[in-house]
Amino acid sequence: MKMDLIDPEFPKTLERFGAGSAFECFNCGSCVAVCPLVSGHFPRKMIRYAQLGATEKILRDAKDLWKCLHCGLCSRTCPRGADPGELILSLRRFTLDHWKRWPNV
Amino acid sequence: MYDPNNIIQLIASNLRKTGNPFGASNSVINSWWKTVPLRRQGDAMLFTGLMYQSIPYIEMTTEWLARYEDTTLASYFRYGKLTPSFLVSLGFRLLVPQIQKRRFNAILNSVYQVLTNSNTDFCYRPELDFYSGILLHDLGDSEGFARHAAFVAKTLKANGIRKLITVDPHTTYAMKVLYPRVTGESFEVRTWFECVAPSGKSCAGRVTLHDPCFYGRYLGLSDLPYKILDDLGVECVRIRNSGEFTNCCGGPAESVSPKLNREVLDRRVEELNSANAPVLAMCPICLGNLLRAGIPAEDFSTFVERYV
Amino acid sequence: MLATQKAGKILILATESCAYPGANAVGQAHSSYPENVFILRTRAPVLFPERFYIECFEKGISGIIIMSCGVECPYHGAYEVLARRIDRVFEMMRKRGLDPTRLRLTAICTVCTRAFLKEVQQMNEIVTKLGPPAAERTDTPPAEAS
Amino acid sequence: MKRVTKVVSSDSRVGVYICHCGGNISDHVDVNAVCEKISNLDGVRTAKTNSFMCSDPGQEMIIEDLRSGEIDRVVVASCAPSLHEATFRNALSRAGVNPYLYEHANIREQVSWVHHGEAATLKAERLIAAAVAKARLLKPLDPIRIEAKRHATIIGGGIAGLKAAKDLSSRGIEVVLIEKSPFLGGWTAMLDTLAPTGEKAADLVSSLAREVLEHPLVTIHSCSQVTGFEGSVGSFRLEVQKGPSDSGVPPVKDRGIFIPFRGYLPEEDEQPCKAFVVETGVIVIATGFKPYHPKNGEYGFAEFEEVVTLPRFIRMLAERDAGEGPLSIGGKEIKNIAMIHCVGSRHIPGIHEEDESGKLNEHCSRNCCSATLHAARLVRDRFPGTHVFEFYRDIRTYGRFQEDLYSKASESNVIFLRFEPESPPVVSRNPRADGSSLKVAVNDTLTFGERVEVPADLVVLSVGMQPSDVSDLIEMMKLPVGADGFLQEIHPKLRPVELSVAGIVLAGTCQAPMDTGEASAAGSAAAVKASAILAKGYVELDPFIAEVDLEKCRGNGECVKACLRQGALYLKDFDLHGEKVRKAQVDPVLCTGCGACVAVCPENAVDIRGWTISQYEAMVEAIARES
Amino acid sequence: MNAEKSTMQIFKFDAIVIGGGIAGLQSSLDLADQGFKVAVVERDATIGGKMIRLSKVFPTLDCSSCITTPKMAAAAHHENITIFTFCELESIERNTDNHFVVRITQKPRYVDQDKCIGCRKCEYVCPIYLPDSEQGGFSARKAIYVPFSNAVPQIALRDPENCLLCGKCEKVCPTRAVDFFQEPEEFIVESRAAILATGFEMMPLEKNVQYGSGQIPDVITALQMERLLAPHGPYNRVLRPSDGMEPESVAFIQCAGSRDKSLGLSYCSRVCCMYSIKQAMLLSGALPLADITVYYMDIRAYGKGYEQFFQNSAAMGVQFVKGKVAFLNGSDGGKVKLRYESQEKDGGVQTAEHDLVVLSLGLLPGWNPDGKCGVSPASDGFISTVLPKSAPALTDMEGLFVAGAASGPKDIVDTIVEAGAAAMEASNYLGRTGRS
Repeated sequence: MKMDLIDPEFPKTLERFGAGSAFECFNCGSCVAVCPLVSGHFPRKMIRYAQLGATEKILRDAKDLWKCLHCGLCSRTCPRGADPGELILSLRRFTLDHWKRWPNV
Repeated sequence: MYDPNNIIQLIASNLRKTGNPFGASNSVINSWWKTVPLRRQGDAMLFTGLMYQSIPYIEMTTEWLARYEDTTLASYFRYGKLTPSFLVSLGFRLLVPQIQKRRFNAILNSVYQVLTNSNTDFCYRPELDFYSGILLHDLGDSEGFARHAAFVAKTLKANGIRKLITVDPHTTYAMKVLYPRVTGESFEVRTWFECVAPSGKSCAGRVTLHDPCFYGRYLGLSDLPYKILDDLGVECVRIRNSGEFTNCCGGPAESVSPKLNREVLDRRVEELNSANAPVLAMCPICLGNLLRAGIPAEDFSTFVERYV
Repeated sequence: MLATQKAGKILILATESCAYPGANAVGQAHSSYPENVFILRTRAPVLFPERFYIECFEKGISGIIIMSCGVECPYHGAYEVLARRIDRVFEMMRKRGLDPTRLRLTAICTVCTRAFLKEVQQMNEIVTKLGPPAAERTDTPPAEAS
Repeated sequence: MKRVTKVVSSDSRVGVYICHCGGNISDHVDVNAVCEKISNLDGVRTAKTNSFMCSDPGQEMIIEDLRSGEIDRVVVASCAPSLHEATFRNALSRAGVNPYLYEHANIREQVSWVHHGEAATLKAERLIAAAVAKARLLKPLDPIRIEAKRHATIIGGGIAGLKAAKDLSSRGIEVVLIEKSPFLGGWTAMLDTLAPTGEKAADLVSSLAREVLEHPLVTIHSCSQVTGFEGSVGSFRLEVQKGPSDSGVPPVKDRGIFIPFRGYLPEEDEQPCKAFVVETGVIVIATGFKPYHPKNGEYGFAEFEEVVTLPRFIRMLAERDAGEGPLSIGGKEIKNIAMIHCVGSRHIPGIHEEDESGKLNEHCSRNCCSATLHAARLVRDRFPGTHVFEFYRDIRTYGRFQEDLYSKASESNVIFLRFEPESPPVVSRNPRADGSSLKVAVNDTLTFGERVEVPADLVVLSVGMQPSDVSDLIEMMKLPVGADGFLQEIHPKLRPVELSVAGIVLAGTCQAPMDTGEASAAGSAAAVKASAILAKGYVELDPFIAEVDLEKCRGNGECVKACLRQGALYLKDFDLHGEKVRKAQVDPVLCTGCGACVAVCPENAVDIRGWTISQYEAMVEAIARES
Repeated sequence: MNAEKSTMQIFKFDAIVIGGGIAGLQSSLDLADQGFKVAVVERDATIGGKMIRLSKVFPTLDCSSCITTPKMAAAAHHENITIFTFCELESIERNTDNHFVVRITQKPRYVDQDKCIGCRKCEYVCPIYLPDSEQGGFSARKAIYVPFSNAVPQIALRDPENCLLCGKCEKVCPTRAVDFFQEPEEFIVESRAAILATGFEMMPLEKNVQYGSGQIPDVITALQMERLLAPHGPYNRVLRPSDGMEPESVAFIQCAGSRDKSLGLSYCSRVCCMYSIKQAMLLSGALPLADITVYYMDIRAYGKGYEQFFQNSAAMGVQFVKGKVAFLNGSDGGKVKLRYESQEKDGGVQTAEHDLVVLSLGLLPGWNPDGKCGVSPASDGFISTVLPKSAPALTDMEGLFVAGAASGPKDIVDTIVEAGAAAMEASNYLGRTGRS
């Protein structure tokens, strides 16, 4: 991932969409393993890209965000209390906002 | 999977037009109360949020969506809002089987009966029973949700409604947690089973509960149903993933990917089957989903009604 | 027990910090072992010169097990010195026609009850098979051993 | 209760007391028959039985027989010696008899609980006979008593040394503290605030140093070094050379002040050079550590001026005025900081490169994770516009409230990237002129192994801890050193502050990496050991040590070569019967009584007191004899 | 020891040490060696704490029992130390002389401690068999028993819950020590200084729902694994408890209750990484063919010699997988299934199967001062220390010091150092306030 794809200011951007405590994640992978979707690195993949501010990657895989069942199991079992489920919702809002602004991208 | 953007736009536009995400008017969808003696006066208002009523319609849609998912036709879905022929109320009325509608309406009748039998001071005013907007929140359309919620909250408050009795976990979560945050208006929200009075009756049934995620985790309400069953003398086979750690049935995925929904559902069905006992559900989405998987699930309220 | 009566005496040199309490733990468990086993407490078996072992056999002891603390020995370096010394004792035993299996160096901890019993059992089989050491000796002891 | 007494002509009069143990022994061993037989042995004056020898009447019986002079040594045959050997030795003392004229026969755990029938009786008899055989050869022994000067010397004035000085002086012990540099406080003084408590290092050092300095029993010698050493526990003699100052910076005239990032000044910086001698009872080594110095080019160190070590960065941060403006270097704003963990720690042979001396730092330096997180957090708090990226292998916030530090760093959006030792981060110039001057690239295992590049205006290397160079002390005092280069304690689990050299204890990071709190604890733990040695004014040691029979010894030196404890045995010239002879001599302080010397003496001139070869031979004979 | 008297007895000491584990023993020895009179109060029927129950210790692989027993014996035989076992601490208060008044209940052993000679005749005749918690519940003990072979003191105790009162033990006892009518007895220890060495407890397996709440066969705790590995363990070798098979693949799950806010325990338990690596090493010796995997978040091998120990274990073939195990499940094939995220490039959700799974459960405070003592616990529940950087043994109660895991999880060596430090602080406090 090239330097210009990383944006340490992203947490600030995401604040508008209610990111909560997601940046506390220490990447243990618990959320991936409990997620009923059983789907690759989801949802940690999204959390990780959010931590790095790799928005391009988030938007590339944005459709995955809507697979989330919002069941809350990841948030309930997250050892860091990072509430990954809430981050997914925030990223949905962020993505919708992006689509609204740049409908053709 | 379907493009979430299209689905959100469709739902938002339906909500704007009809006040619910299904494109049929509330009065078409909400007809269960016509078979009960209506109580318009009472301390708390029964607020169904139109969820149970909508399930037959959602089932219909899902079936349709499942047929076209991952086909070239799926991309045409983005024009859904422009070709609403199958989504207008007339279409629905014709397409949705009466038997389905009756089944879900009966659940609300049961809740009504349980509340009455438990001497709950409540009323029902169909014209004030709105869809909560929860789906918009879940899908990420926070503005759409806020707009709708503001309307619902304002209307309820304007009509003097302060206390709500809810029947499903999603509406409960919306009214109890999201509304105060988004609209600034707070309601005193209870679920119907928080109103159940001990009947003193005892039966010797054996069931298992499929706890909805929202009761288990978001609202911390999952101990109560077990207690009610225990009071009734019903043996409840507790499966591994239950209560706070319940597993999702996959229901919420039905609008974007019926396929994914099916995968998750099948795993949950296996877990529920391990209990070897009749399954009780407590959420219209779960119930619809489980029924579709061929599990003869019953709603918790109709079960309780028999004994309370 | 006829077999054990025939078997010669076995001497165990047990370190006071590990093996001796280990032998007592066997007692506490009431696990039986042959009565021809005699345990002497030592601080560190590095104390004994080569000739001590040979003389034990001369006195009629049929087998010796040195039960040390092994590398956990509280005296730094003592175990390594002991191990080298025992090699020399084996050499001397061979020269005298004594079966070297009559002598064994092992490590037993305070709770190694099973290992203790196994060692004793094995040595008992050896001395039962070999008989008394006197019968085995073929040549006269060299002068330096006296 | 059976008693058999007879008149014997032997010079030793053994009393044998056989315990029934309320049936525990007597159910399996025919105690009376054994008593009868034992009473017939040479040297046995009396043999008695009792249902509980350890009971008061049982002990009284022994005391009575000793007091009447009927017997002069005792064998008790009962349970395991670990349970009652001390009880019976005590009984001898109470009877006014040397407690070492006692031998124990274990006929419960090693006879009645494991054997049955006649065989048990026969074995009990043999074991008691062996005990009698040894008892006849016992000699009275006295514990070794060494006078100890109530005086402690502490080498090193860092936190551990100061803490030990404070503790020992509070116990009323005279203390001399010797510090190489002009300052007290060691590396703690080089810190700003401490993780995770956030307290000021300067406050901690100052208050501790002041307390020590003001204590009337403490003398501090800064700019001083130990140049000579002799003696042993209780009476060491140290030669000390004072001055000149080695601080390499202009001398400071004031005293009793704390100078940031240098330390607390106990006396005027410039002191006249002098040499003097300290006589002391115990020595506390608190010589500390030194930070790892990165190699040229290691993560761009010395190659790019924007690459600094963590101690340097901590100072930069502290010296930066609070308040206005962003953090900057060379006039340029620091927007991004990359911090790299495990620099000079956790080296893996085959992966990391050895230094000139062929050494790798395979150890974990224990503090760097918390220190790095603490610094990162400070940056984020004070300069919200500066972003921090941490490159780590494992985050080791093991200590109390340290995990919170990690948690809070994440919370304040410090970005963590994890690397495997085989592919460490690469620091290079950023070719793009518009951004940060450096970039750090890594295969980030948290991002599924993707190559991630991070901009950096400053790279901070979290350097590890290495033992400081105390080769002179190691040489002089024969201090043991571990494979990691740190001083080696006696037992890494249970005796972490003691050295195999009696009277010398370890405090703080000369033993292993520690944080300030841990070094304080180690300083106190070392002090408590020193205090125990000095509490009575003398040290009492076990009497079981080697003893040379000067009549037999021919001074061939075999024992000295075999001795496992350097200095415990040595050759000394004696005047024997008017003749000058060389003979072996035992240092009772150093001898551990292992017996390695005993086995090699061709003259049988060395023995361990209380455990002699002839005693063993007598026991073996008694065992081998048919009853 | 306390004799039976009608009035409450008062014993006076310079210092009292609460807890007879390795921390308490070291503190009391360090005080006693300086000439202070010390009382040690232990809740359990034996001193030795958790350490005497371990198999071997890291990173030296010394036999734990062999290095603990000498400390226990040294304390038990020390002329300045008095040990009270099987005693419950009721309260620690200050009287007007500023002395600590410690109320203690001697719990009934139903065996007279002054008479019992530890011969275990009672134990051998007792007809009741119960799971022996000292052996992880894997083997049996009796309803009257000496806790284990190197317990100090070697005195029997009767388990009134399970005893049938058949009277066999009473008849066989050679010293008539069995006393069915023994009552709890309160006594008082007065001292000028006190040290809390109350240690830790393991988080109960039942608390971890995602790991099966203790219901999945062959999911065991690390302390149970210690017993399986001990030379005097229940089976003599490492077998899995469900069916006595030799496990071919064993998993260690790190942070099974530590660093986990969802379980209400956000701190690191500090010892689990190392004991798991140690157990893995011992296992690879006991079962050379078995696959051994450690699932971890961060390997915290921070102590002296620990990192090298960790690297050695990896070189010996122990597999280390970074990832927190999210879920455990039993399976029909007798395997334990677990789910984790493999963080590698083509990783993602993985399911692995193991014959035996060992959980590194979190460490919890061993004692809660609430209502018993004015000392404050910190947010983590362990005793709060007021000067953690310069005097880690100091609590917020003057004259009361803390050592070992009572002030947070700690390994043995750090405990020993702190125990020495607590003894030093207590000595200085005693010096300042004058000897009693």
